[in-house]
Amino acid sequence: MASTQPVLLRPEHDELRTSVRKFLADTSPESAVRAVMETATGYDPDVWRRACDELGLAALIVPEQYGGGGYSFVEIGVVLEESGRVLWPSPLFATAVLATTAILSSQDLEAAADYLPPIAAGTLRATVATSGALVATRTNGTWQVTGTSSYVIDGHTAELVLVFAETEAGLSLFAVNGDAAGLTREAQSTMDLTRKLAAVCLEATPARLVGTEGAGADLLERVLAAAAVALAAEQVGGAQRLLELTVDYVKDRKQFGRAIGSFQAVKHRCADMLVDVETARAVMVHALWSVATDSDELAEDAATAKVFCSDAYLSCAGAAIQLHGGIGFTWEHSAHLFFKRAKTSQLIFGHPVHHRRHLGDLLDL
Amino acid sequence: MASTQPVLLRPEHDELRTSVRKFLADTSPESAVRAVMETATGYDPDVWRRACDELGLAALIVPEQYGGGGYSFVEIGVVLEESGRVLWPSPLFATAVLATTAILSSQDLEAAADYLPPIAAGTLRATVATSGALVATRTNGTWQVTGTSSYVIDGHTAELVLVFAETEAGLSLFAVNGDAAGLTREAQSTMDLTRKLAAVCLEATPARLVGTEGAGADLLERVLAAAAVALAAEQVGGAQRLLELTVDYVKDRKQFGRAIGSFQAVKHRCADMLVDVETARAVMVHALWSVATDSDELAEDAATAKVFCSDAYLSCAGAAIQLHGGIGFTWEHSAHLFFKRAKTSQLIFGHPVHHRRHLGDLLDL
Amino acid sequence: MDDAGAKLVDAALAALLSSVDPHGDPREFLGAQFDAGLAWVSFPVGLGGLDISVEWQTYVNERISAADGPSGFAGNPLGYGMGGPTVLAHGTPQQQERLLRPLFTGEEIWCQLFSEPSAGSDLANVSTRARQEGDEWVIDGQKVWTSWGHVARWGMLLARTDPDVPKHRGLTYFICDMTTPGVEVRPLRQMTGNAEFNEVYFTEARISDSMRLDAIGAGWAVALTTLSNERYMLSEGLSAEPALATAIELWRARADRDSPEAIVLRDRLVDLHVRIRANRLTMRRGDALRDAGDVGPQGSIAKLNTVRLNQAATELCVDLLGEEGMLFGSYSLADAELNDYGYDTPMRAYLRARANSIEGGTSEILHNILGERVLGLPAEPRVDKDISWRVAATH
Amino acid sequence: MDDAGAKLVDAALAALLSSVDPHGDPREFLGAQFDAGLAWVSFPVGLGGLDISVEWQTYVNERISAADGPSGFAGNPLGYGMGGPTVLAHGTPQQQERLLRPLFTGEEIWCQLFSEPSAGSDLANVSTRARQEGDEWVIDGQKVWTSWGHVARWGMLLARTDPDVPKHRGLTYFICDMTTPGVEVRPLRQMTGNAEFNEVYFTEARISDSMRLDAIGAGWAVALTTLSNERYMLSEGLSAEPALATAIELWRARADRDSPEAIVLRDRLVDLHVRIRANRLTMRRGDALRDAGDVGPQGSIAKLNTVRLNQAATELCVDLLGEEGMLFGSYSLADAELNDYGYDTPMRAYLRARANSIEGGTSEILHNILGERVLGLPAEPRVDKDISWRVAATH
Repeated sequence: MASTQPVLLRPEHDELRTSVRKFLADTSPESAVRAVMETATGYDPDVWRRACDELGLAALIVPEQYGGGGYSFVEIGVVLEESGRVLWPSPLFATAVLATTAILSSQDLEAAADYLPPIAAGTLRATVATSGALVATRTNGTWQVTGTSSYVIDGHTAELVLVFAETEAGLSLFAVNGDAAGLTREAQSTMDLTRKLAAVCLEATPARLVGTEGAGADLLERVLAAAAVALAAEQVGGAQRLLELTVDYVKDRKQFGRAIGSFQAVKHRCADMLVDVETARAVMVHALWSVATDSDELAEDAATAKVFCSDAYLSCAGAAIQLHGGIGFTWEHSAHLFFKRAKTSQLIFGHPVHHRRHLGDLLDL
Repeated sequence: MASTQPVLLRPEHDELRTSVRKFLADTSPESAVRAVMETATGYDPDVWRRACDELGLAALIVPEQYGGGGYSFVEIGVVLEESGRVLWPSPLFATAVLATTAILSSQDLEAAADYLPPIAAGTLRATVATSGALVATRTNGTWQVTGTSSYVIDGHTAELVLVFAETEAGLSLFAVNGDAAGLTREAQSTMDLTRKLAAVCLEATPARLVGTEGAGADLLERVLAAAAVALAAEQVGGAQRLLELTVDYVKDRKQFGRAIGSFQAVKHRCADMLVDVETARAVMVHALWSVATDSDELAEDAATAKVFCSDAYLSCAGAAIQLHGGIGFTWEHSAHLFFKRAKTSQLIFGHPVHHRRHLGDLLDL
Repeated sequence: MDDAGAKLVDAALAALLSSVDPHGDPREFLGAQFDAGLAWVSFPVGLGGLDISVEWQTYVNERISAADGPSGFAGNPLGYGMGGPTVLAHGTPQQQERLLRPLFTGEEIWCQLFSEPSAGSDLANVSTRARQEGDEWVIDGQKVWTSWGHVARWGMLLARTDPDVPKHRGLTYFICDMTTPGVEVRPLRQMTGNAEFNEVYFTEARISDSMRLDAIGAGWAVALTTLSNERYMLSEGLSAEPALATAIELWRARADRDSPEAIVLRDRLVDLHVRIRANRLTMRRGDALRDAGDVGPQGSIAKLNTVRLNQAATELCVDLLGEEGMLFGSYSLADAELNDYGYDTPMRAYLRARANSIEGGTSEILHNILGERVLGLPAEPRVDKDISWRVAATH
Repeated sequence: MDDAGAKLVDAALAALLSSVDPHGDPREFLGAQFDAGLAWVSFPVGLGGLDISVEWQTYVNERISAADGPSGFAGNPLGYGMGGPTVLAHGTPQQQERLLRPLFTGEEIWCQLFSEPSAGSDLANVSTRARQEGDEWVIDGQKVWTSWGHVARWGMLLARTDPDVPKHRGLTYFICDMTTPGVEVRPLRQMTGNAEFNEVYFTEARISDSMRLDAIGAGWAVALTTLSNERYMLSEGLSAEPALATAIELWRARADRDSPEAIVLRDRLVDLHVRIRANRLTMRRGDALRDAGDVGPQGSIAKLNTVRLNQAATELCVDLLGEEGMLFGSYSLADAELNDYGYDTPMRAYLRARANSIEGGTSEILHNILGERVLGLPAEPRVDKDISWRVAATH
């Protein structure tokens, strides 16, 4: 129970945070986010290119021998917190977290050598399809995958789609090129416009086995754990931003001749937001270290982060709308953008009810 | 869904309420309740006698041909609300609700003729054991019951104990005299000192079959439904009292130069108590009519009342302690007496979790 | 409800239904219903009523809808529910004569012009100015959250006529012609993508003094008449029942009903069923008490309950959908494409429900009302009491 | 934590453990520990410290408890945690000389005399009077919620010396000899049946002016020193972990773990596990930040979290017991019969937890602190500011 993982970031992380925050302030103000979220692709290629060239964000956790930054999951956590803070619509999550983690964890050196350098260079956008029931068969040496996977982040734009499919040896990871035969992708219309999802349909689509055949189950669990912790970082960033927006508003907004923040009904709800944010931050930072060090408790920490940070973000988003009053319900105000991200990031990769069940199993309850 | 049961009491019920409230104010002030709750028997024979002689409380729902008042369950609901309001420790619930309902519902005319007149006269205190696994066997014409039932209200003092036991024909109701051979009763030490519970142990104890052999399952469901609704009436009475105590206190109590009831944190919690009380009252009154008219929706109404009124009472009791501050946590203050009744009446006859499961089945979910 | 009333109502209904075809032109029917005194039965004869107990209205409405007749409420809810009673209570005979009939027939739709950017919970803080020029008033300012504003002919306008007295005393109430030059209505888009509400801008818009309701400076009292009818209307309009019904369908549609996840969600579903049933009974109790002439706190209580329950029930629907709950129809959907409840998917209902705890009195304000007006708890210290509005607004 | 400190501490520890037997008379050992400067390492040399960073104290305590040595905290928590630091910050050399050593050895137990019936959340409202007579002070009044009062030799007393100035300014802080005539301690029974706390009555009790801490009228500042140490102590002392462990045992002990009821309770149990784990990490984060010299809001946050979690966890234990949860050991139980956590059954722990949201700052006050001191939200309008206490108290 008494884990020894750190619960603080290091001073050097502040510098990383500062440069990312400045970059996003310059390149992705809310006006830009709103413009990009109305596009079909859902990201700004120029901003993504600059993010890769100037900050090396796509390369962050790619090992140096593949042209990456060789940083740990803690560093990408800092970046995700900042990206969640402004709801940055970009290939970061799918490419630099999901796909990169899947390839690294597969321990397939050839695949790593082929895919990680272009990912690090920002010339290959990739994603991972984690849901759906797909089947892979081998006919004279080449694999073909058939089946559909929905709710795939950036699934309609990714140039490389990693999918999990069943073979005779069990669940296995496969790489599918964006232009592969029999691959069709359909964008799904999402509640959260700042994060695009797609249904990916494969019909006897040629695919490349990544890692050991049959090793997919453990690999999937590892990818989902990393995904949950990465989401937690985004969630804390968003919740922190909502707290700041709300506190500023209730200090400024006057009713009955007083700043509404002086009323206990408002003040105490802000205090509860603070409690949620600070507690979620402790959970999130600890879970980042847990991924970075591949802790024995990673599964528990990831489930804990998914449950706690999802709920904390959503209640902060609900409080933010309520405390802003009518204005917080309008399209023009940013509160709803965070609310929609909060709700959908609670639902993706398994609802808290599912993760509580899973955690109960892990705890042998 | 759109039940047509009434949701209001009738004017004549106010008169009944007034006389009962006055009687209890005279005979069972808090000092008396505290004295009685420290006794082993847990009730005051003189007060009970007067309640039977002067108000005919034991006779209320006993039909007139058995010397009763011939009133409906709605009237006893009014009495229970008042008794719950002052936590009146008395045989009322076990004798006039549980046992009387069981005997009436059994449609056993002989048993009714034998037991109801003394019950109505206040000369027979009875109860019903609803839990435990008991077995009944017939040897040359006479029944014998063996087994243990715990958490029996007034089980250690009742002169007649009705028990449910399995026969070859199924669950059946039996009457056991308090002095029957092989019957041992042990008082259990309860969190709520104003309601005594006992474990009732039968060893080949002679018993009388009440009603049809094998008809016990339906009978038990009927008794439990009536018990849940009767509890709801007590719960609303107690919650209403807590609301009044708390509102009076926060109007009077000053901190920071203001009545604490002027602070929103306090005021809004009082408002939530009001919401709980008024909503619980609507559920309770409706359920009383449902029992009185033997509605098709009785099972649903009883489960709804048990879930809603139990939770409402308990949250009112928690709020009352919190809003009274330290004083509300002391033995001298009455808040804890209500809190203990609230928690135990949530647990008895099935926790809300159980009733939600049952209601889900009734709703075909 | 006495026999005299019964005779009157039945006679009037019989005459109405025999003289006008309920399936015909709704305005013609509603006009006849008004003339028959069956529009607001408690109103005086000649003003759409029969001067009898309001309880009869329910009976009248049931009879007419049983005959497939039109509803005077549906097409003009703010007019029927709030405008009519306000004009009756505070209007001159001429105003009542001019306004009530076309209001009821739906020829003239009404909207409410109370809320402003800086007058939300603190409604008496309105800053929209009305300056008198001869027998006209010149209006400048902005209103917001105006539903029906884009189709309304008349607006119930609360404006400040005297900034130099405490805020409640400097207000006057007007019936504003929305077609007057200087009145501009702009739709206000919500987080659902829809635009139920509008902003209304006034630039030197002119209102004849003959459209002033009650005395100059008496606006707050008139507004309270309107608001008391609003809260009642809302608790009628807002409901968690559709979301509960949807949740039950969605739960039944799940294939994994025996899984631990589903069993946990089922417990949430049944708990909601219990609380929504409890709230339904509370509303019935409130109606029954009102019919018995005793207005209890059930109205505000039901609003608070309904808000919480609808937000919880719509959320449960989304949770029951799981990952599918991440999808959303379209944010640029015409209202026409929406169903009876105004929703195409549970997700839209979920987003829409976020406003429930704000519209028609925030839950915070409702808690104050219950605490102060019902429980008699002392008010907060008021820093803006007895100061002139101009001073308070600028401090 | 530098090497110099390491050398000092290790040398002192070595000397201490070699010269005194940790298993011997605890007072003798603690006296030696004080003299070795290992009582409060951050205190000056000669007053129980080595004048080094407080971070070393944890290390010292670990070393000594590893050697089975006694704890200066356990037998006198209020003295060690609050009294010592307060005397150091505000006491005269004579007072420090007289009080600190016997405090640490446990020869003289301390209690806190702040709260009064009319000074709860509004602590500065104390009405217990201290009147000066020559070089003595005469105390009249009543204190409440005094734990350790029945065994204490010294009490940290906050009394009103000037009723005619605003309430925060008329207070003076005394170290009161609890054995003085005129000081009466009465146990206060709680809803659990136990009596952790006491009421303390003062009738013309006399305190020498030499036992006044800091200046006349400076009592509030001194009290804040005491309170800042109290909040920290509480967040350490109060914990939801024991209740969670009990709940896990009780769930595992259920025979019906596959029943829908049990599955629903399991979801509640795991959710609690998540939130208690999250709170544990928040406390660790607070400690780590404090060690890094940055005091965050984690202390108050942890108190709020812990209160909610302990109340929820103890309730889950009772719910897991079902009908058995209606039983209770005995309401007249000697504290001796209680287990390490002070409970014999989950039911007693459940009842005891009701006080968590009141003791050591109500949850309402903690919300104010987070909102105002951490988030910088404006305070409530204060009606009692700048008025003399006498006037404010009687209005």
